[in-house]
Amino acid sequence: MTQKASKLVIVTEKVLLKKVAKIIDKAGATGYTVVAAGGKGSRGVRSSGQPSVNDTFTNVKFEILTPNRDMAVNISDEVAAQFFDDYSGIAYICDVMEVLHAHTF
Amino acid sequence: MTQKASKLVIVTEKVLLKKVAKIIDKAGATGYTVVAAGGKGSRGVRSSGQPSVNDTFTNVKFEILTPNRDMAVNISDEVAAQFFDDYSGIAYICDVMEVLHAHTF
Amino acid sequence: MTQKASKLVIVTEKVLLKKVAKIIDKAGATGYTVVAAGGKGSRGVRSSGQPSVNDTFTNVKFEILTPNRDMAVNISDEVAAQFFDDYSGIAYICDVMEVLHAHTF
Amino acid sequence: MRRKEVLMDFISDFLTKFVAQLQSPTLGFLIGGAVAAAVSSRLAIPDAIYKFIVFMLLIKVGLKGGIAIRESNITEILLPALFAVLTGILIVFIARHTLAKLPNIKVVDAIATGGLFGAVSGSTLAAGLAVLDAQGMEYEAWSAALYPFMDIPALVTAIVLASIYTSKQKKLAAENEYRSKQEFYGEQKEYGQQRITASGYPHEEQNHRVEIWPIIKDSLQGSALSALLLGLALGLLTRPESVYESFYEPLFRGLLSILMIVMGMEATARINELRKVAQWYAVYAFIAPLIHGFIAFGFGMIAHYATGFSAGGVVILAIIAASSSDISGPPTLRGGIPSANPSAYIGASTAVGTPVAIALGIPLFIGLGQAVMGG
Amino acid sequence: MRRKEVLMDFISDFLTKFVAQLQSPTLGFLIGGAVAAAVSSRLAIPDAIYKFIVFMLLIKVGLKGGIAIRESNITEILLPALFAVLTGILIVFIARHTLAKLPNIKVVDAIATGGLFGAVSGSTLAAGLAVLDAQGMEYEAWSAALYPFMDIPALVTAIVLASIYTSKQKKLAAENEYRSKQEFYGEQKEYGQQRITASGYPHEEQNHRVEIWPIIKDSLQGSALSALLLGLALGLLTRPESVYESFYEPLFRGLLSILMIVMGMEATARINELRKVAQWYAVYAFIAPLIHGFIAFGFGMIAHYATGFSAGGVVILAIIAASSSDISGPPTLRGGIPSANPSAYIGASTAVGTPVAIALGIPLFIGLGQAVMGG
Amino acid sequence: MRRKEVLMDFISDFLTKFVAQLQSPTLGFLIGGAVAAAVSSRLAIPDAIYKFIVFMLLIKVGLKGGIAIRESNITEILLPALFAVLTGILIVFIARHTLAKLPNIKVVDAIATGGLFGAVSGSTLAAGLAVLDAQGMEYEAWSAALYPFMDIPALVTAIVLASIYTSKQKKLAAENEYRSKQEFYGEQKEYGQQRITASGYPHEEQNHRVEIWPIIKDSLQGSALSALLLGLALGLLTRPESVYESFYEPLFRGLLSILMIVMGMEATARINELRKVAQWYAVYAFIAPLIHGFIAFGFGMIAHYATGFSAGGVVILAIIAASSSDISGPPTLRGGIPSANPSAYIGASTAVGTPVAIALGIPLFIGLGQAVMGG
Ligand SMILES: Nc1ncnc2c1ncn2[C@@H]1O[C@H](COP(=O)(O)O)[C@@H](O)[C@H]1O
Ligand SMILES: Nc1ncnc2c1ncn2[C@@H]1O[C@H](COP(=O)(O)O)[C@@H](O)[C@H]1O
Ligand SMILES: Nc1ncnc2c1ncn2[C@@H]1O[C@H](COP(=O)(O)O)[C@@H](O)[C@H]1O
Ligand code: NA
Ligand code: NA
Ligand code: NA
Repeated sequence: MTQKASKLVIVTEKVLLKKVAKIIDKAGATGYTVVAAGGKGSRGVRSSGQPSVNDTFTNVKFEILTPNRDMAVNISDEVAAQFFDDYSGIAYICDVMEVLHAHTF
Repeated sequence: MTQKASKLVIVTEKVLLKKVAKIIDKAGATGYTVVAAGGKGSRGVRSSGQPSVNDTFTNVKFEILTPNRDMAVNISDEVAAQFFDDYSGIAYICDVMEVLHAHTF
Repeated sequence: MTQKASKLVIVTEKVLLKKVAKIIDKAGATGYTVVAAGGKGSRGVRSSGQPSVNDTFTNVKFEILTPNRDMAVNISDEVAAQFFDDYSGIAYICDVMEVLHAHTF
Repeated sequence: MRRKEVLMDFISDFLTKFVAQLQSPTLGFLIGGAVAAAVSSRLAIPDAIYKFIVFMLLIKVGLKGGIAIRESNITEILLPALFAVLTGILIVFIARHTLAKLPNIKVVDAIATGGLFGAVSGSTLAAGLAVLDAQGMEYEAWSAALYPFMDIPALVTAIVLASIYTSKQKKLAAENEYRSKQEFYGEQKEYGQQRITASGYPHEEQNHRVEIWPIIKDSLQGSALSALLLGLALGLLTRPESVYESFYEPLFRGLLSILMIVMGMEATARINELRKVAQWYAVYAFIAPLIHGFIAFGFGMIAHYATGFSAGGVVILAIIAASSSDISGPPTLRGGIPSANPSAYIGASTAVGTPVAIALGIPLFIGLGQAVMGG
Repeated sequence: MRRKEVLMDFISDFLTKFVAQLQSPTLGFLIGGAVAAAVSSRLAIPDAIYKFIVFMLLIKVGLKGGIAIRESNITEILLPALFAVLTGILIVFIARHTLAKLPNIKVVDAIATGGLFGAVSGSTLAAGLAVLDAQGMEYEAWSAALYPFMDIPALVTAIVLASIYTSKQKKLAAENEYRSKQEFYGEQKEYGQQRITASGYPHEEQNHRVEIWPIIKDSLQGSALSALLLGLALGLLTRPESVYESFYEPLFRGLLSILMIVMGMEATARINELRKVAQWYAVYAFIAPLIHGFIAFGFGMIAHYATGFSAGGVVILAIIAASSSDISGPPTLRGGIPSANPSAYIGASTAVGTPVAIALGIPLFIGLGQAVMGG
Repeated sequence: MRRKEVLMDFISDFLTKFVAQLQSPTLGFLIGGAVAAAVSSRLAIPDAIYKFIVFMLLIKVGLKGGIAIRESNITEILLPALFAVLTGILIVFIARHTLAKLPNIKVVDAIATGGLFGAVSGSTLAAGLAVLDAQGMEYEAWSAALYPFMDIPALVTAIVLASIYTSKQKKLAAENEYRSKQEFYGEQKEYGQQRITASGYPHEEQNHRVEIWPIIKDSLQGSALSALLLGLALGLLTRPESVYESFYEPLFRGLLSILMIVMGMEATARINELRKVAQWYAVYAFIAPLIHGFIAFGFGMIAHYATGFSAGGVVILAIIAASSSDISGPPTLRGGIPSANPSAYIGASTAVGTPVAIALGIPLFIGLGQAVMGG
């Protein structure tokens, strides 16, 4: 009833929200969760092309549960290849011990 | 001084915020953290009963550190039994290596 | 090309946002991600000194990927020593299996 | 002959009003918003602004009512209020016996939709009042206070009906399961397992009766109704005339025009949700507002002749009935009938019901009122 | 006889004003918000709107002051400003020597509370100015500029006092610990361990002096005071008359009425926090605004007779003193006196202090001013 | 002699206007915001309010234009619109051949900067219209509709130029890499590896042509242009006069004053980003708005003499050219020229370009227009 899974985390610029979501969908993941995030990384470039006054959250953080490591790596590679040359971003994998309840997984 | 723990993550609809919080409290967890989240899952039902223009975050994501796996599973089972028939949602467990600092844990 | 890492999570009051960020920078972390969060913990003190009507997210949650456990513990100790006497907060470490893509890590 | 003249007068009058209404800014802004969303414009009215506008409109409507009620004979409200209650309940039963019987329609979804269409939209009410004011058609100051008298009974009825239906179904299902366990084994099992993955284990049979008071409380506490009632109370108990005239009243029409843009955008955004459910929802959502309005109009006419309820008041009653709740209703139903699919009822209400009520309903009932009662 | 007449005049005048004030929309909206929150209404003014309203009110107050200061003799401000500073400091010392001595009251909490009550609420000030304007009571254009002269000294004094107290306590504790290490071993250890879990290890003894300039800077940079000062500067240095008269001035009273609803809701929401701390906070929060107002009123009277400070100006000084900071003060104190419990001081100020200042303080001091000085 | 008189008239006229403009509230609020941010004030206009103000200003400008266009001879727009298109394209080429040639400037960054300066700022346009109105200088109702005719061509040109440049570079790089593989081995490898860590593996050579229609669509769908176009359509097709006059028009100048504060704060906030890139961006951003304005002014003069384009219209054309996009342009460029550094172009535009356009450009071109054409 429960299931091992990988959790892929991708933090990147808000302008990429829809494009990353599309990649996740195409890779066959059953879903994803996304939150507004701020952050600081190597690029020192925080401009997302939006006025910044009062809008500190110019990043988004995706969390995608995938049934295996391979799907996570595929998504991550695709996102990185398409965007990480020009946009700031980071991607990493956590292990999820068990998916306890989900509508489809 | 540090301590092993389980981290239970529950993503579900915003309308359930208070009800899920109550279940967590009753289960004896020392606390929880909640963030506004958006997402896509199997249900394809995003209507949370709120006007959607400009409000992409109609989910909430709970993270609950529990001292052991059992408490996490209890909370998750209770939430799923009460709500996951009718509401969208997902629940999974991550291992936390160590709780470093907490007021009570 | 990928890399093991620790993920340090710190949840604390929003007023400390800049101060915690400074500590993270000084400790030599390559970056951090921060999201607005709400929560409940031992203190029962939710007043962050801001009007509360409609502002349920008075916490912030930092996630910091560090190349090793030591740096994470250093940051956590420093934050806890400076603030956790007077402010609510919690800090814990998760293992990240692999950092897949990052501009510098 | 007299009758024929009246009829022709009515038709010509009505058509004039109707065409004028189509050029009115209220409707124009609604369509503008719908078109903007349809061409994927990134035009956005921030959520905070949307909520604030709703608050401003409803507290203004409340203040006005409250101020005026001070001088009115409040007992006059009794009959119209009774009719509002009746209409609200009736609308749900109509949905239960028409929409729910159509093919591919889940009964709980139909009941919830009926509940939402019986409930009241503050925005539509505000739009109706603005048009009445613009046309100088008079109405009782307390007419806006009819809102809760239709809104709450409709939601309560829907939740109660759905609950009764669901428990019956569960009993039936329990018996059926016993009998048919063998037959559909393969398919059933898979489906069952998936549900178990999500919800853990089957519900224990909680044979709970529906409690009505919590539903009423929940409705009264909703943000839209709260704002209206707060305005009513402040208008009645304090002397807010100066701030009303210098602030709430002048901003009313402008804020309403912006709200219309938002509602147009919402309508387009929800069309997709509506497409995912049975086509009958679109048909129902198109026809129902007008039928509901006519029913209330009929009740209103009775009050008109019985107790002198004004023509404008009759129109308001009809508009309230034609409207379907867009702010407070949906979350109440999401909690009260959790098994109903929100895409069905919110889609039907927001994407079709509300635009129809505003674009067709308001001019229709105003034209009708003026032609019939010469308001 | 003359004296008796004056007294009777005063009392009758005062009672009239006071009762009228109770029916005023300002107070009505405050109570309305409090009641709405008390009955768990989901009525909500979005945070963005709340912040914007505060900005609009304070920049308006600033603009008005700035425009008028251009023509005033600015040296007149010296004495009232000095009295504002004195009042701000005095209020903190009063809390230190009354509230802090009461049972179950932590000294740092009491000092922080005194700081917040010495500091100034822009919303209360705006409400006071609105009532003065409505009653046609005249005041010096620069009176609103007294705000920072009371606000900053109060916060600085509180932080300095708390810091001195805390370092003394730490020294005492260090000595005591040495002496009593054996006695309370069991209980102490457990407590100690829990703290270590949270904070890692005991603070190194940082014997730092409190720096005052950062506190002043922090106050001046706060959003409320910034808006006021920006308005003052713009009013003084540019010619914003047209936009002031067409935009900021007409919206003032309406926006204030909405802010009152928010503050009423806040008050109810904070009552629970206040309940968790000692009862004495509620008592203090009820009495202190009036006492502080009377002190400032007294100082103001001196200026009235010495340099012709207007009756309206005296009332404003009293209202500023009676008010307790709700926007900028709390975060400054959270940073400056981190060991103080925010539930104590914010609860006391928002749940009781501000409603008392607005509902009782404003009419009281206006009535008093008119009765005593015939403003 | 006549010429000399005209020149002196011009200079004296111009200086008068210019000095008056420096005391105008529009500019004052801009500087006020910049100073507030510079002294680290925590003054904040919530994001929702900022977005709403932009919406209100642009829909108002659109409504006004739409209402007036109904009565105008729309063919008059042809020549000015053509000039707007030319100016937009020209500006990008100027950047390509001046800014891009300067030391330490990446070519794509320069092209993107040119695109942003060619594009149009709705806020600057609104500010310009407010000043023209205040001075009673008349202009064609459809002038604001010139916005997209300059905005879109500039963005399209920039994205196309950048794309052509990038593909050429890639080809060159491929050849170079082959030749110089040995020479820079050490340094190159390290750099290469780091990139691989981030982006996984080198792009496959996607030799795609730039598609222009998606860029145009993206611009038209942007929130600022959408609001303007929605307003135009509503003004043209419905009868929004009453709501325009009672709501949108009276709020215009006040909301603009708040927007100026925000833009001042933005400017200061972006200065730091600008510092990180080459100094030349600051120089360009200071000079370019005025040069672009003069170019458009020249074109406008041609239309003035050829088809009677009004003096006010010429000024608007110049202001549109002098402005640089602050809302819709940046995300379009972020998507269209992803390799360009946003800190360069947004910093240049927001921190220097926009303040220069508003503070110097608007009074300059109005003064010039009045002096030259006696508008
Ligand atoms: N070491 C890190 N830990 C957590 N988040 C990071 C880290 N490095 C980068 N990020 C996140 O990834 C985003 C992009 O990073 P970068 O591409 O390095 O600018 C940042 O804005 C952060 O939100
Ligand atoms: N594979 C997944 N990874 C991450 N989040 C998910 C996943 N599936 C579902 N979710 C989250 O859970 C919510 C409810 O899922 P569902 O019940 O399948 O509609 C979604 O809106 C997502 O936020
Ligand atoms: N057991 C827990 N699980 C998840 N988050 C927690 C837990 N305990 C505390 N927190 C978070 O840490 C914050 C501060 O906790 P405390 O200092 O105990 O008040 C809370 O507001 C929560 O956001
Ligand atoms: Na209805
Ligand atoms: Na005070
Ligand atoms: Na331009």
